[in-house]
Amino acid sequence: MDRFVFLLSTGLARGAVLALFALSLVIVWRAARVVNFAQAAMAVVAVYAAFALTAASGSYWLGLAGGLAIGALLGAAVERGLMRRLPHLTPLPGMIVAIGLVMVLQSGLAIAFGPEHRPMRPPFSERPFVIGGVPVLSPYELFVLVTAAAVMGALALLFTRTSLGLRLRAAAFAPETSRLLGVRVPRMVTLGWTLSVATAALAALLLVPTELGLNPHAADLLFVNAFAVAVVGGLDSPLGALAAGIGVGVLSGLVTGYVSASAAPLAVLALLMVVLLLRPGGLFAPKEARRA
Amino acid sequence: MSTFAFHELTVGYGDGAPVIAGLSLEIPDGAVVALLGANGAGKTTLLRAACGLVPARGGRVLLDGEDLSGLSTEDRVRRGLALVPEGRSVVAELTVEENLRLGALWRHRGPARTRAVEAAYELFEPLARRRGAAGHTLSGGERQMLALARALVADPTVLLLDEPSLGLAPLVVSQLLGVLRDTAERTGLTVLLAEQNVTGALSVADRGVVLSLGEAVADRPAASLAADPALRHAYLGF
Amino acid sequence: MRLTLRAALITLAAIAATFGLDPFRNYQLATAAGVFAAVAGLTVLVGLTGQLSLGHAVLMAAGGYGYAAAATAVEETAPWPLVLLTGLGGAAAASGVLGLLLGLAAARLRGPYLAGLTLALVIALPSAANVLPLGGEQGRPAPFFPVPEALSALIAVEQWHAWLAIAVSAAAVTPLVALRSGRAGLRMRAVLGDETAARLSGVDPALVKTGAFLASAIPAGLGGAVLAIATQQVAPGGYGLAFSLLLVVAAVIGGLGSIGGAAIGSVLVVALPWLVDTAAEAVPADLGQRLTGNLAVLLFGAVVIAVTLARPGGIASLLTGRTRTGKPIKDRIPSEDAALSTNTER
Amino acid sequence: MTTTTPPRSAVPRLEVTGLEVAFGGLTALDGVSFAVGDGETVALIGPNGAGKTTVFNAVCALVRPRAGSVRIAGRSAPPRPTRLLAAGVARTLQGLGLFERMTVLENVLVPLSSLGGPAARRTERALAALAELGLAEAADRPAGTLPYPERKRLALARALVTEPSLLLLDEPAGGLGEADIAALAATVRAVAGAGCAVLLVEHHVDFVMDVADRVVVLDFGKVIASGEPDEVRSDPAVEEAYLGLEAAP
Repeated sequence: MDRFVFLLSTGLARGAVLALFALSLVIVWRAARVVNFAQAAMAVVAVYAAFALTAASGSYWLGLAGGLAIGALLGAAVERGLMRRLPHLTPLPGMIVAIGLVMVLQSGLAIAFGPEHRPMRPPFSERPFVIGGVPVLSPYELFVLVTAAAVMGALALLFTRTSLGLRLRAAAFAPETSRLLGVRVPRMVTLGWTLSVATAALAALLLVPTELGLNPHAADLLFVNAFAVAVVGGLDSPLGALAAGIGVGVLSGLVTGYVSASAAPLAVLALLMVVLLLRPGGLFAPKEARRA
Repeated sequence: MSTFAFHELTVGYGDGAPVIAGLSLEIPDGAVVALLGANGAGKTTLLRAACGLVPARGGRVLLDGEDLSGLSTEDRVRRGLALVPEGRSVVAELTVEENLRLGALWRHRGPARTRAVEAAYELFEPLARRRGAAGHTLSGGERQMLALARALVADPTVLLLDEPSLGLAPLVVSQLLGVLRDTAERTGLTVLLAEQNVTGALSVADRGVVLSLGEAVADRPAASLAADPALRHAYLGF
Repeated sequence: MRLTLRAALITLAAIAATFGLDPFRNYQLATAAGVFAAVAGLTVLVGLTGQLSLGHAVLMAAGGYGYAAAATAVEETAPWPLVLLTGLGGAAAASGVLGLLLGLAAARLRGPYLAGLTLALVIALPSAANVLPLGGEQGRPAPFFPVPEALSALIAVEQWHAWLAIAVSAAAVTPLVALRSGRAGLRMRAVLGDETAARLSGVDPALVKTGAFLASAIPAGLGGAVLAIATQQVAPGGYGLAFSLLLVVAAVIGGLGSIGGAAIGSVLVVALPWLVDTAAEAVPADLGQRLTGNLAVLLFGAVVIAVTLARPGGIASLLTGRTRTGKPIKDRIPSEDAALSTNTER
Repeated sequence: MTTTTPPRSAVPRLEVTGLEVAFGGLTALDGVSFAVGDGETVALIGPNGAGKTTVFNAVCALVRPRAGSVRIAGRSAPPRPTRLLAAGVARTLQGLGLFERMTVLENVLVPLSSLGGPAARRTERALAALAELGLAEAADRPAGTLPYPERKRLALARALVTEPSLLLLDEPAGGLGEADIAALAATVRAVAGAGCAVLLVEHHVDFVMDVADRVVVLDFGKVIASGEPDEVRSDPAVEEAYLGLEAAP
């Protein structure tokens, strides 16, 4: 039972990071109808920037802020420089360019910084609190949970309560109609990429200190799991990303704890298969018969 | 003086024959002009080209003497052009209120935006009762009403309407056209109304232009056009 | 049959070429032949049906495991040609079953979902190797084929394996070429062009997509068998994400849908990393170490981006001077049908 | 103008009875019934949005009707569009739906691809269908590069190549010039003359009056008039449907 509580609570923290990264995939999918396979590579570039900044300044927080800024800039640059220039009739060119980008960024990082894992120190202790003799969350995991919740809350407010959010949603749902209402849709697409990659960078920044260390491939598994989460939740559904993220985080935590670490990816694959075969649009896919 | 004009406008898709062939048309300030013609005559293409949704091969679109040709759709809208496209243009995922606010965003800020949205509810009473309803739950008539209200909320100088009566019940159509006529009279809005509902369009318009194979084949006062059996033949073929 | 004749000629030419290569080059040639079979399958799938698979490395691995299991089972009792054929049958069966499963999923899933599923498959391979009886990280051994006595005075073992590789790849790719230029290819391209029109023409998109995946998986599996022949083993480490992406790169660089392009792409993804790494040995050790294995990937990534931006037809279209995938002319007049098509597509 | 009554068999080639289709609460078709006999040409006309294309989609199993039946030669219409060809039904699409990147010949080969026999025989048939519509010269060009009138003819050739016994044409004359329309009318008459039942949706009224034996008028998803062209053109309900109503005072 103690072990269950421990696994559940760490699974929760892991799920929060997953949900955050999955949300970043949902944001860019809604904004640009692209599955950004380069999301992990781009996020890791931002983490390297944060790492360098922290090393130079001695401040974790300065590094965090710098990493987010680099992630945002990279998102905008990739949209303006590459994605905008592709034909949009099929999703294939976007996916292929994203794959090319993964290769360029990851090998570029490996050339620049070497392939070794660089340990990244978390700003808070990773020793779990013990409540009533049961180890639960560590301070760092608590920080991760709070940060992820705060950012997701802020994004929810941005999208539903502000006029910028209204523009972003309208541009995503109905680009042509939005242009007819004076919305600068290309700008909204760029902004979607910016927000998305910054969010992904944050998720990677929160994850890396709990892993082996910083490496060009540090976020690969996060991406794959988050992609599975986004697909299970429905690529169009932010709420689905949140729910599925927590669910998959807890599931893979429990499978790792009770079965083995190597069984976790298989569990995720099995879940993905089952959901896709039963509901090809994801669990939270909006109803199809909307267009009357 | 002329607020809105097409000058030698040519539009086509791909490498096919032009859909609009060197069309010139001047629409006086505050006029309501009905754009008539059978399916495929080029009505929709003309309106979409006016807004920059379809690139023109040649010619100009003029608003207040300014050539709009080089401008993006959103910039043309910000110069005062509004298009209510054919059917179903309501953003289905947004609520009625959000659709209206979206229309007002670039034009009004702060309290003025709220006032503009409220004014739209006054004009289209049925919408006020469905503020929080998602676009996809609206009936056809409510959608068309919302699309029109959303265009008017930005106080355009020229309003382009593409077949607002399409698929709507006769009673709804006549109400909608009534509101349109009253609004145009009250605000001095310039309107270009593409319709295949000839009688309805001519009953609100000052002038009618008949388009055939991308060219204007008749351009006369509405009353004289409505009475002309030649139009009836050109339009119906019998 | 002109196709069979042409295939035989190309195969003979490739076998003749092995006499001009040293043992290491022949080993590389065998690898390239295996990769070619997989890339040929992938390029037909992506180019003709528009379905992107990031998991062809796993299909190769499935073929490799199937080959190893079947060939090992009869290794002691049967003469070598029979061992080889049994192994190839095992490869085709294993990759075919997996491909059929993926194909059934592909018939239901839109592009990004399918790509994600195949991606998850690649990531799950090492775990599967541990959980299933596949020998874990060490993988499984595959039978070794020594040079037959009649030839042993003439050629080295690497050259002999290159021959086998070339023959197996030829046997895997030739039916694919026939398929591509025959009715099946016509139906695939019709589904890619317009699903509604295809259905009205009696072509079932779900059937075509499933079949295309199957037809693409078997050559990939045979390619995996070729790699197992050349290395005498199959292990999950060789079929990771990086390798799977290289297969996509080879298909894209060669021009999606083009078999000749797949050959060019396969040779490039085998030869270029080696060339780059050889060149990297010339620079100072520290930098050279970082460049090894990375510079080539960087170049491939850059080329894929450049090719997709500039010329969707890939390198093969440069050689033949035509674009296979030119931009379609969009001149549908907005109409009642356009609005309805969202309803009818499902 | 065709005035002779075509031969009628006892069972109509196409029989639509009480067809109802709804899209998310919106009723698109409401109790539509009509029939087309062998060798007969029936035109489905009506204002935009009246539901004409929806009738086609229901016949082709592209939309599922809420009620009513579609019978082809006395049997229920195939439940899946892929089985239409086997039932002798061919259809053109309003957006043409050409396979743009395939050659003209390949476009016409697609519907033949389900048939057995040697490939040369299929190519022969395809080339004959192209020659019939004056497209033989363009056989090796990608369909996407043809000018619009030839693209329309290609769509027609693709439908005719299987020698259907029921042909559905969605706006065959739309976007064509007078000479092309005259040629189209001749083709339609020839096809019907060979015994094929033809149902067409069309806005071009002159063309409709020229080729149709009977006209069915739809408005708001209902049949408001049907009969021979001369009867329909003098029907006041039709005039009202087309010309519309005045604005509310």
